[in-house]
Amino acid sequence: MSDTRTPSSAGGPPPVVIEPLSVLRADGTVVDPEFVESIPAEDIARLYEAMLAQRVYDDRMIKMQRQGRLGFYLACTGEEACAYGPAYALEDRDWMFPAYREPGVALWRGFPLQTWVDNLVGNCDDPVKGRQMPVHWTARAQNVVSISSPVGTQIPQCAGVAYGMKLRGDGGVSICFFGEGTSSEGDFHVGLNFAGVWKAPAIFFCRNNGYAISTPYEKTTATPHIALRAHGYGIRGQVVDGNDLFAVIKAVREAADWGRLGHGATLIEAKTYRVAAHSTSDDPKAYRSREEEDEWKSKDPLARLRPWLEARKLWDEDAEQAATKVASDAILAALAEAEKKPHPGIDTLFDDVFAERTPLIQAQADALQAHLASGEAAYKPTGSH
Amino acid sequence: MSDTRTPSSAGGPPPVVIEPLSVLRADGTVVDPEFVESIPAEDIARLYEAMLAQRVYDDRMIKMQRQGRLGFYLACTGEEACAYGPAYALEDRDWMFPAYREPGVALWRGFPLQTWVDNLVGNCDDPVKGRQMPVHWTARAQNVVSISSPVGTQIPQCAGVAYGMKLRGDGGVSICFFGEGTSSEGDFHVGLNFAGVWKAPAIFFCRNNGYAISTPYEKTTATPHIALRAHGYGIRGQVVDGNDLFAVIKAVREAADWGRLGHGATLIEAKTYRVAAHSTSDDPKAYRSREEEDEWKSKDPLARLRPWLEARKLWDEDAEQAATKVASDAILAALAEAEKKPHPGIDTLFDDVFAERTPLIQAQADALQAHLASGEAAYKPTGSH
Amino acid sequence: MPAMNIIQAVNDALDLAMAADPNVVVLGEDVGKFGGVFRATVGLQEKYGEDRVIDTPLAEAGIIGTAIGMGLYGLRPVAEIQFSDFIFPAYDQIVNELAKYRYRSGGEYPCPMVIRTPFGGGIRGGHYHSQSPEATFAHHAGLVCVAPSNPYDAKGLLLAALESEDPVMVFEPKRIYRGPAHGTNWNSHPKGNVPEGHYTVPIGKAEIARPLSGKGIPVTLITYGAMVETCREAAQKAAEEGIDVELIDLRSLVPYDLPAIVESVTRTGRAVVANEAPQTCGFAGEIVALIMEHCFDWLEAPPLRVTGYDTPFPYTLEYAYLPDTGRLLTALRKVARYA
Amino acid sequence: MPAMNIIQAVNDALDLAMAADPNVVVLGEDVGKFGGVFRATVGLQEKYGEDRVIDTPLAEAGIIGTAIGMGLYGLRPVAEIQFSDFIFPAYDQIVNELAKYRYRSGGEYPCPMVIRTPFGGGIRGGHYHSQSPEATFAHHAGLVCVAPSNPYDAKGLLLAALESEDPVMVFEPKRIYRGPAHGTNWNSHPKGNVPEGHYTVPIGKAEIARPLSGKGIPVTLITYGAMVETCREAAQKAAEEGIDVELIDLRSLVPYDLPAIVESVTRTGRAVVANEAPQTCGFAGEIVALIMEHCFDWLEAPPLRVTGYDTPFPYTLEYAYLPDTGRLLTALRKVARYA
Ligand SMILES: Cc1ncc(C[n+]2csc(CCOP(=O)(O)OP(=O)(O)O)c2C)c(N)n1
Ligand SMILES: Cc1ncc(C[n+]2csc(CCOP(=O)(O)OP(=O)(O)O)c2C)c(N)n1
Ligand SMILES: [Mg+2]
Ligand SMILES: [Mg+2]
Repeated sequence: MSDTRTPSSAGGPPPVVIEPLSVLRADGTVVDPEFVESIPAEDIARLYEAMLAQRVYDDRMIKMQRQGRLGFYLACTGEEACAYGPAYALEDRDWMFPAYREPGVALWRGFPLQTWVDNLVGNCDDPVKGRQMPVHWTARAQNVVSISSPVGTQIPQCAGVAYGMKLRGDGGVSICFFGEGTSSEGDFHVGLNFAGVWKAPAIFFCRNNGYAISTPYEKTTATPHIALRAHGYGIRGQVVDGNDLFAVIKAVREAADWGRLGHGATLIEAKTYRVAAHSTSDDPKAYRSREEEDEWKSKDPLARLRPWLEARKLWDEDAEQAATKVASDAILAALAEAEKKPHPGIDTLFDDVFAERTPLIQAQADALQAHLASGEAAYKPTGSH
Repeated sequence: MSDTRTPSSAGGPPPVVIEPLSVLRADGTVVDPEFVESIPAEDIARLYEAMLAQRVYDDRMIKMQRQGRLGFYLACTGEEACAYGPAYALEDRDWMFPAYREPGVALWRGFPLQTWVDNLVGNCDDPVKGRQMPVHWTARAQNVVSISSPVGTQIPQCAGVAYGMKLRGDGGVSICFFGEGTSSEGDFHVGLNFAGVWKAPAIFFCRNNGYAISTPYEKTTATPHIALRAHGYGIRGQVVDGNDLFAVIKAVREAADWGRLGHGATLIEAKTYRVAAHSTSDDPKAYRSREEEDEWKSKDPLARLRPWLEARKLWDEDAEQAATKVASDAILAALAEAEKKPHPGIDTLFDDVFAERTPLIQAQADALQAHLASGEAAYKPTGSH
Repeated sequence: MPAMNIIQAVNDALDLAMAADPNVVVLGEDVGKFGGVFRATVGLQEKYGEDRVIDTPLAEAGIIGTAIGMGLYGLRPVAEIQFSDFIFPAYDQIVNELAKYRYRSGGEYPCPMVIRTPFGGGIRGGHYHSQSPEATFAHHAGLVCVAPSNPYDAKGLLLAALESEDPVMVFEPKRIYRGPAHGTNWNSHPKGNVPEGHYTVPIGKAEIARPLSGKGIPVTLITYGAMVETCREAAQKAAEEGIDVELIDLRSLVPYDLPAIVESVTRTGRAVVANEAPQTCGFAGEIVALIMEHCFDWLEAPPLRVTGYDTPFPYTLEYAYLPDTGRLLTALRKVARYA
Repeated sequence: MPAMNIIQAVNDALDLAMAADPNVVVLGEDVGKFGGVFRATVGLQEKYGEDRVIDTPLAEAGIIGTAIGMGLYGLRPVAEIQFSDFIFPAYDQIVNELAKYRYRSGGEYPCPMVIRTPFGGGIRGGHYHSQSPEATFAHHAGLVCVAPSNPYDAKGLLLAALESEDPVMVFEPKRIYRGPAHGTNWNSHPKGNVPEGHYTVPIGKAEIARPLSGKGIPVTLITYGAMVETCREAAQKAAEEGIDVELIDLRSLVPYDLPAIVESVTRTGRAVVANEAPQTCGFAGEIVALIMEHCFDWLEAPPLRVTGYDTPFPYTLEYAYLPDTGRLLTALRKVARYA
């Protein structure tokens, strides 16, 4: 879109643009050289390497889950640009509410790989103390908020954080990631509407990857574009090619500028595809065709970026091999390390329900200790996975 | 809008029209003579008389509430066309989900005035057996569904009824009425989205009367038109002048045709104004200006229609006086009658929770009878209001 | 000390908190310009501005969902839900999100905030302006739940809630907002005297609202919220029949004051527990179960419940639905004369 | 009779009902083409078409809200909520609308329909794939709530629910969907033998899942859902210690089978009640309160509860959260040896 800096008041309601924002086309042509030049090519190389590593992590973790070494896993294969792009486009002070498919937003900001894997295993070093399923981590130091299973709940919460930023005038923006399936929940509606009324600096990033588990887009909604809903809230709307890293960065930058300048929220719809199964509990063969999957693999965000980097001598097959090995070794080492660590102490079960244990919770903690001491518990109190 | 009969599939997504549909302008000019001629003028006279009667009922009932003869009341003054128009436009087999501000939808279909007033008093002849507050009636014989206080809940329910009509192919449509404030609830979103996916013959009739109790439109949403939300669900959208009875009838007819022809749902936004206080518990002086109120009174739906009728010799001052007296006498007589009737039998408290009383409920009913027999109840078991 | 009713006490507490801490924001339907349908927030918007006293769109899930975001970010939101009957669209945000945030984030993302909502019947509100849903929140771990029964506690508990590190739900007894009984006001009532300025009532502590007189058969009567005044009335009548009632006002439901309950019931050996909500899985049942587990050997009679019926809340027959002094007396006699 | 697991039994019941009544429709997330994440609706869409087996958008309030509309109109919707942890966005539709429709319309608009949802822990699901929210629905008058513990009852109760004139919530014990215990299957289990064709299990009737042997101190152990099998195991161990357990499987929570509870407890004089949900305001507390009110004079010991802890449901330490045979035994001993 032209100039996001004109106050929305100036030209009536904010623009809603549905032809996909595109910078580096699938065929390799650059639509917006100016924007491409504005980003250090080395950064793109680093992003490519990080996305490649993510793909390797996902690949290995799925295998490990099949081997029974993880209880559950969920990959973002094919959607990497929708996590690494926004993470790069935003500032560290900006808050992020990921769904369960964007580990990249925290890893890019320096969330330690080991900590991430400790969460996958749920050991004593898991930041959430083994309380949630794998892929439901928390990264306070990175301003990434606790991941929740119930989908959509984070959307109004993101609007609330953005309101706080506006009230304090500290210049931050808050972004929430969710899938197109999630956009059917009532929380999507209330979150975007509140953000609209408040002109809160929020970014609602909808990853439209075509499926909600087995449910295809056409059974999720009859609107051709989720982004059209921006009309209903008086906020900015922008469709973007979600497999075009440059385009995703640009869309998020524009939305962040828009918010920081006081014009309010933006709904971004990133068109992409869930190349992976929904999770390790899912088998897509039951509901979609091989052809469809192959077609999208040809639009792969990594494959699209690589020729551009190679043309600039920033990447080549050796780099690819090396980076792949580094990532593979790193994740497997982290998993081995994580598996060595014991469970969280059983007493942690009773912490953090409240700031302090209530008498009832303390009594239950004491009873559990007595139960363990009695030796009659039908399980061992600790031990690694 | 041009021809609602073209299948939406033909021309991409269904049309969303935001310049208000208008037939008889505030200044008396007829925008769409063809449509006006298509409706028997006598019907318009009957509708005018019914709307006038409604206004008299509202006026008297508010006074009666002030005198303590009703526990609560809520008027639709200034919004009469938004109830009587749709009721006229639809067929008796069509289902209606009113909010609490459309008694006209049932009265027009023959819901007895006495029964309506019995509900306001909550006596033994109240169809809902004195279980809900005044204005929360039910009219099964008229296919008008039970009124609920929680706003918005009826919207997905209306979509469900419409789905049932489509599944059975019985040609019915289902309409739900709600205010613009209510359109902020999550149920609005899920109801319209489901209806969109299902192409269900539903009509979502949003009375945008400018306020949700004290909350003005601009604090409800940042979108200039609720109807724009139709874009987000792939359904038809239509703004209509809610004080123009002809226009409301036309908008609802078109939406009903659209649904009966299998094209799916329509979101109608009727622009009107809540001339009345929100309810007898409210005082608008606290939050809006006299000027604003006066400006809207000049757009009054009855005042607009009367010259048109008088020009056709279908109405005059005598008719106005007579109709007013008839309505006033009727409502006051109905109230006096209703007040003579006793409370619902105390035992009815325990009926209809389930099809049959559970043992627990029967035990509680027996205990209450014993309590009353003991003479220690802090109240008299029956007696009129 | 000035005499205040509960509405004024709540308003005073909010005023003090907003003056003391710029992070405190109030949000809800009609709370700003209008001052709330029960007028609890009157005057606050003029004083603290539209940015801190927010008239929200009509969406409870949005009110609580955005308040959670504000709380996570470091503000101190006080969300008003107009009637507790309308809190259910926000049920998921409250029980799945707010209640679990601190726990599921390993302590990294606590979310202290306050939810105020009027509960209970007695104002001729029918199904949807009368419900008492407190038990359905107390069941989900992570929510502090309090229910004041008078102006003094309303102010003190709200100020305590605003200082708590946990999410606190304040269930306000709307039937007695303006007076301890219909047609009376709080002037005469000792708890109607509300100190100016800051003070707190400790969360988790019950209070003996009426001590034993020493004359008659002792019975412990336990309740909270608007039922406290109904129970007080029943206690007075019971005294005439030689039943000596110790009335306990729980004030806090989560955490509840088990020592106070056990201390009293082990002394009296008899207990009646009352709440307005339906019997099945109501809070009174929880208290009876606790008495059972902790006072069994001291019991002279089975603790009885006096509750609303297991039906939706009615309109015309509301007077018959609400536990009245007569039903309380019947239960008190049963346990007092049990043999 | 064919051996079925609970998933197959549910699928069989739905198949029979859909074949018999064109008004029966199934709707929910991923129930159609995919057959449901637990495969309970596999094959139904092929057989009955996309119009009667509906893959809905991802919105629980929409699933229940539209199902209510279908029910009002005369269809027989069977809504699946993928996990009971995700039912809360529909809480308002269920407790304020569905539960009250018949009552608030004076009987003019009943809304018979069925809500199926898997509940309980034991599948390493953490906070949000393990909860047991049944008490928060049982508290609101107007909802029939059942919880089968085996394939036979799962089919019979679901068919009974489909014939009921009331809204029925079926809480399915997901931990034992495929076998009565981890690593076992239902073949060996007597209740794994599921008759072909139509039969019903009466709503409101409990069942003695394990009668007294006559040897040892008698104790009544009451539970429902997946806990039935854990309790059975505990009962076997208890027998070795001279504790003779009568195990009652409630099967229906609303309405509950009070006569069965009273008959057993007045015989044994001792009771333990178990549920997976947290203790505060859980269903076990309700049963204890009922025992108190109806069996006081027969009690040799205070009835005890064995429940989940009052914390969110954990992941790694799930095994320590779930009531296990050890905790049940401790409680059984306490009441058996009480003096
Ligand atoms: C409230 C709620 N309902 C159901 C689920 C179960 N569930 C988990 S992920 C998912 C699909 C989400 O699809 P989408 O939003 O498109 O995100 P994607 O998985 O495609 O990234 C569902 C139904 C849930 N987690 N929360
Ligand atoms: C879920 C819910 N929240 C709050 C309320 C209280 N309430 C009753 S009417 C109303 C305003 C509704 O405004 P609108 O939808 O515009 O309808 P109008 O009254 O203007 O016709 C509110 C907030 C309610 N009835 N239900
Ligand atoms: Mg998706
Ligand atoms: Mg309005």
